[in-house]
Amino acid sequence: MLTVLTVLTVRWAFLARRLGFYLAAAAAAIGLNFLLPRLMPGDPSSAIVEELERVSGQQVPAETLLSIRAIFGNPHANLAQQFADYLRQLSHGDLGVSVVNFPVPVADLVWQALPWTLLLVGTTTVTAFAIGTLLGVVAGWKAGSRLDAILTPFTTFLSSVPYFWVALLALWVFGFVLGWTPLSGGYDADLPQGFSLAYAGSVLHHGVLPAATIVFSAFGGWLLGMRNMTVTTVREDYVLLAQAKGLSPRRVMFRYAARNAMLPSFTGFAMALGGVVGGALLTEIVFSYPGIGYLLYEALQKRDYPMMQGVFLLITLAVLLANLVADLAYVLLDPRIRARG
Amino acid sequence: MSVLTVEGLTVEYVTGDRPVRACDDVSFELRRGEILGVAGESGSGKSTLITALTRLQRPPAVTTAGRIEFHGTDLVGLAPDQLRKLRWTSLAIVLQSAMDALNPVMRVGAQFVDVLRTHDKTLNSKAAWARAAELLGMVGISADRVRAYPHELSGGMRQRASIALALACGPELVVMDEPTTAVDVVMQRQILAQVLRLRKELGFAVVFVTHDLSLLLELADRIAIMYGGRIVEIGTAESLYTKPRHPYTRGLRDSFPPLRSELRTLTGIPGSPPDLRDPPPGCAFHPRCPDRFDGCDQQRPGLVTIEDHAVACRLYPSGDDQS
Amino acid sequence: MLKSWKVRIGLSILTFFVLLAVFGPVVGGDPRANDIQAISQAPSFQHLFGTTQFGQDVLAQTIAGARGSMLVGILAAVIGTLIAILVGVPAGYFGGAVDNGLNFLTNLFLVMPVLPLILIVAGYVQGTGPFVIALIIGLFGWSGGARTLRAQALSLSSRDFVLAMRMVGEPHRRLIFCEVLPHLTGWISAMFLHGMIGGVMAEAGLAFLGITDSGSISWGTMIQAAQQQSAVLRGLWWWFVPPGLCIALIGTAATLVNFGVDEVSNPKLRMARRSVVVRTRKVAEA
Amino acid sequence: MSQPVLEARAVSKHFAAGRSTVRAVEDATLALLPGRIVALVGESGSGKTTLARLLARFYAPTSGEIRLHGEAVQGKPREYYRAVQLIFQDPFGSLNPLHRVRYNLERAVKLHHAVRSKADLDEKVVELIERVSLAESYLDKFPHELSGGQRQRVVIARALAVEPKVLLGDEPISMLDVSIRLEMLNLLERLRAEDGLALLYITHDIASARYLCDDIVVMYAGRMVEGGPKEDVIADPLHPYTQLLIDSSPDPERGDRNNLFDAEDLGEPPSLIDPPSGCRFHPRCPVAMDICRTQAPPRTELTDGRWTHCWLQEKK
Repeated sequence: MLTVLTVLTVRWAFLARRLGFYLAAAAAAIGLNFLLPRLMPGDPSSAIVEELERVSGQQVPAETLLSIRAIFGNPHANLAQQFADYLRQLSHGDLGVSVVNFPVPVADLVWQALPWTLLLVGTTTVTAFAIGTLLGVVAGWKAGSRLDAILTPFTTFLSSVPYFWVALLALWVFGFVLGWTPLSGGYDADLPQGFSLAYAGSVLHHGVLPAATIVFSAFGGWLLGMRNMTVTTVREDYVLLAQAKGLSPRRVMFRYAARNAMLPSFTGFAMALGGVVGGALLTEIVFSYPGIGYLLYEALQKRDYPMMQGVFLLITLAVLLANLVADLAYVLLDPRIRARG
Repeated sequence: MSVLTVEGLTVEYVTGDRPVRACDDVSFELRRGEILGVAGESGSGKSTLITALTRLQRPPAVTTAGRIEFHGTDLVGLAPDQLRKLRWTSLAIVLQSAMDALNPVMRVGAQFVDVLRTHDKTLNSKAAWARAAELLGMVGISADRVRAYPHELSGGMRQRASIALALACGPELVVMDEPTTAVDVVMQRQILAQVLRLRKELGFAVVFVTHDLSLLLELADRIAIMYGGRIVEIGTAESLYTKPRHPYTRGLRDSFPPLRSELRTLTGIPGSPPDLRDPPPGCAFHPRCPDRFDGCDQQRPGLVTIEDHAVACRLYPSGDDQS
Repeated sequence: MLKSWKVRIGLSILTFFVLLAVFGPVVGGDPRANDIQAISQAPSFQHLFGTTQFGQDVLAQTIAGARGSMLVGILAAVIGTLIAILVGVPAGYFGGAVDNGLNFLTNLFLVMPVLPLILIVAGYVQGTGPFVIALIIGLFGWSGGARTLRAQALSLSSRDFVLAMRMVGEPHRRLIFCEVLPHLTGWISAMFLHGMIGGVMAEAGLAFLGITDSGSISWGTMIQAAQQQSAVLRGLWWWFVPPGLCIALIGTAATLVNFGVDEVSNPKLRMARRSVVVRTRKVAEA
Repeated sequence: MSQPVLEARAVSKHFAAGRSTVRAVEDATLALLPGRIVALVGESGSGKTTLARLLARFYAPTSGEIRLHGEAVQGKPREYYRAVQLIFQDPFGSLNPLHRVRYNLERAVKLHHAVRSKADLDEKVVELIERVSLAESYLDKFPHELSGGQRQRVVIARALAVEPKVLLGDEPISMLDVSIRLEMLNLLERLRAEDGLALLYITHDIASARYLCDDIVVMYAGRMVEGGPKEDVIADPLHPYTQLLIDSSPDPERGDRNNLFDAEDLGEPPSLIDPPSGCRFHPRCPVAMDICRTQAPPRTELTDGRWTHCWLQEKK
């Protein structure tokens, strides 16, 4: 831990610059979120209020009205005043009220959906990266071999398949034809939610197909990138020297070739991790999986603007946070970053 | 006694429509503790020779003929496992740029430790790190730099570190590929002084490959001159300098302006080095040769030993001309 | 470049689909014609790819969908590539304050989650025909390309030949267009292909989400219609398999072309080709 | 003695590297005269390339001034490049691989001469290529069809199209094959004689400097340490660094092979971020005195146009 700390302090200049960027990006995201409804023709906040009143059949409370105005625009205040209101609203974690699920606050719905997405997309992203990278190293190391000659074109095809379509196919084959997996949802609705074995089992049962399709359609991209980087790295002098040293092929492959070839891939991985939250939007929709993606889909279908805005803001901030964490990790992985930074 | 005997070594690149022969029928012998200089320009085949000698070549390079006999074992046909045992304990290499030759994400010491422990299973980690520091000390790098990353060392230090690395397992033969091209003359002299001192202490032989003949004339015991993939002349440094027989050797020697003796206009060797993809027929040097005569563009001369050195030129005829 | 089988296959597939998009509707029949005699039928001689729940011919729809999807893909790629060039090249070439501004913009778009962003914007913009969809996809999909071009232009602009031509007196305009840009054509074409697959996929995704105008026919709207009508749960696989396969084919083709281009520009990759490896082994064993 | 065409007066260049400063060139003064060749000799990191690039106006000096025809230069470098041209080290990098030889020469001619017709342009281009001893047939070749030496000739021809007064050669032969280097130096020598060019020859190889130049200037760690007529400097170096440089250079004539390589370990050249106080050579200097550690030695002018920055000479 101590070495980690010293490394980080030494390289603080690089990180400080990145942190500055992410703060600016976060500000931009919030600004965008603020501006979008205000740039649109008409008056979204009035429309939302009307919609709310229509759905609930009662007058919208004054408090809710203020909150909606703060988020979606107040025709009676100037832009600066609106922005101040908007920020105050956000700082309380208030993302507005869902139109469809009135009067449940958007934030609550988001918090409910988040764990599902994190579980599904988080694990699959890591798995796909691990499988793809490992196979990519092997294919690149044995470039031109039969394994490489088969694996590489095949994954080229895989990585070009739209993943929601793979999801549809999988659902049809495994859910419909074979009947091995449930057709929708993230858990068995008949079971009580909680930490019971049966419940966990149902979560697993519902999750396995979406997870498999995500891994299946995502690992090819990692494989291809890693293969080409490995082929390039294998021809570096330090790999040649490692072979000249008589080290075992395994050691040369992993500690010398793969370790360096991974660095660019890792940046991509960071981005993918950031994308986890917004992640496999379409896959979630195909499987009606109760995650963030599905939430956004429902919001879009029903033009639930508060929900759309809230989910989008959350996704953006998550991406930024993940990128920042990735930068931190990168500093540890590549000792040269200090020299460059 | 000879450490290394190379006989008829031929290396081809099998890209394109026809193979490109980068090393053609190369033969030489290296004695214990000797420094053999190999001098050549671009396209001479000297880099190909290095990877072939050390069995580090990759597709599309292939050794198509010849033997590399190292203590009675032919390296060309050796199984990978057998070869791996010989590596570094008997045969080590120093590459041109230490910046590229050291793994950028591993500490310098760790790159010593892994090779030390691979070849000596009894060595524990602590002892290996201590030995790494000791080896660095041998080339004048302080022990605390053992935990540095390559980019944290200066160019000169990195180059010394890779020389120390080459000596880690006490090899009998070190192949050096332009080990001082990346450093300046002052540093070059200091590094070479160290190499000579260490050779005296440890007794390893060196194949020193470079384009800088003037340096070899001072450093090497014997020198092989390569041109167009073949050795055109080989002999002691002294005799090559005072009595170069091959017109190319003479031209190359006279391509280095003198530092002290009186200046006169020198011309180097007009023309360009041969393109190995499309080599000239006969003697590869004939298009640039000031002394060429009838038949040089058809017959390729073989090496002929005259007094103290061997030369491949039709000015020095022998019976075994190849056409 | 055409020596590489990857490039050849990739280009053939792409050409096929472009031709299909241009001439398809002439030969493919009416995709909207309802054959009430044949509803939800599996592939047969009459309907090679089967029919939809509305009795529409899937083959005719797939062919018509090529136009819809390719149009959006190509249009989005043109817009995205243009923006990438306009942002990336000046940033890399001029450096300094120009770079600081443009690079910040690029990084911003790079970390923004593109698909959700497109969804939100498309959600606000009502009535989204193919042009609007292509515009939105292009507007949000240029940042990766711009980053690559910036890095390339940066390294090119400090290359000796650019400096040398500057010393000879070439104005910036010519330096950019005659010295720097020609070296980027490989990157730009790769980027364009990449943008095209991205566009086709994004369109499919958006259509699937019901964002695009469902009146227009594309592979995305086909899959969406199939999903809407629960084609999966009813086993009508012929409805959603062909459009997805087409998208996958185009994606594969573009990746193959890029792979081949990579091999041409990176000799290390070329050395790793199977033909080289096999030939080397044969010579070594001989 | 004629007036210098190009001068650097007390020029310094500092680069920002993160939060630290790299002092690449410090207080360099240099004058180039028509028809004379000055060699700037130093190791990598000595600042010789930075100085060349300052003279080529790739960046502005941190302090000091560059004077062309006796006037301090300012503003856009466009006019300046009519008088000063640079030959790059790497002939593979300084020609755009996508353009034929002809394109390079034609552009240079068009930018600097009023070309009346295609025939006129062709004539000028042929004249240029012949001046660097290449046949007219080379005009329609691409750079990759040429050898290193041929490329460097094209680069020189392109620079000559401008009809410059000064040619700066940044290690113009170091990337060429040994056997063709001398031809290139002979070409530069011929151009000096024919056109009365002022030539700055930058090199790390003191022997090639001696072959080509009239005067030698030696740089170390960003500072000039010694200068003067070449034979004087090489036969009798005044600065201990010059001495070391000459002793370290390969010289087969020396003959005494046994003692050649008992060179003392003098450690590394200094960092330019935090250079040594006083004389920058003092940590490696065998004869360093107390004053060398604290004060930078001033320029000591000696007879016959020789000068040095060394306290040993200043004290005399």
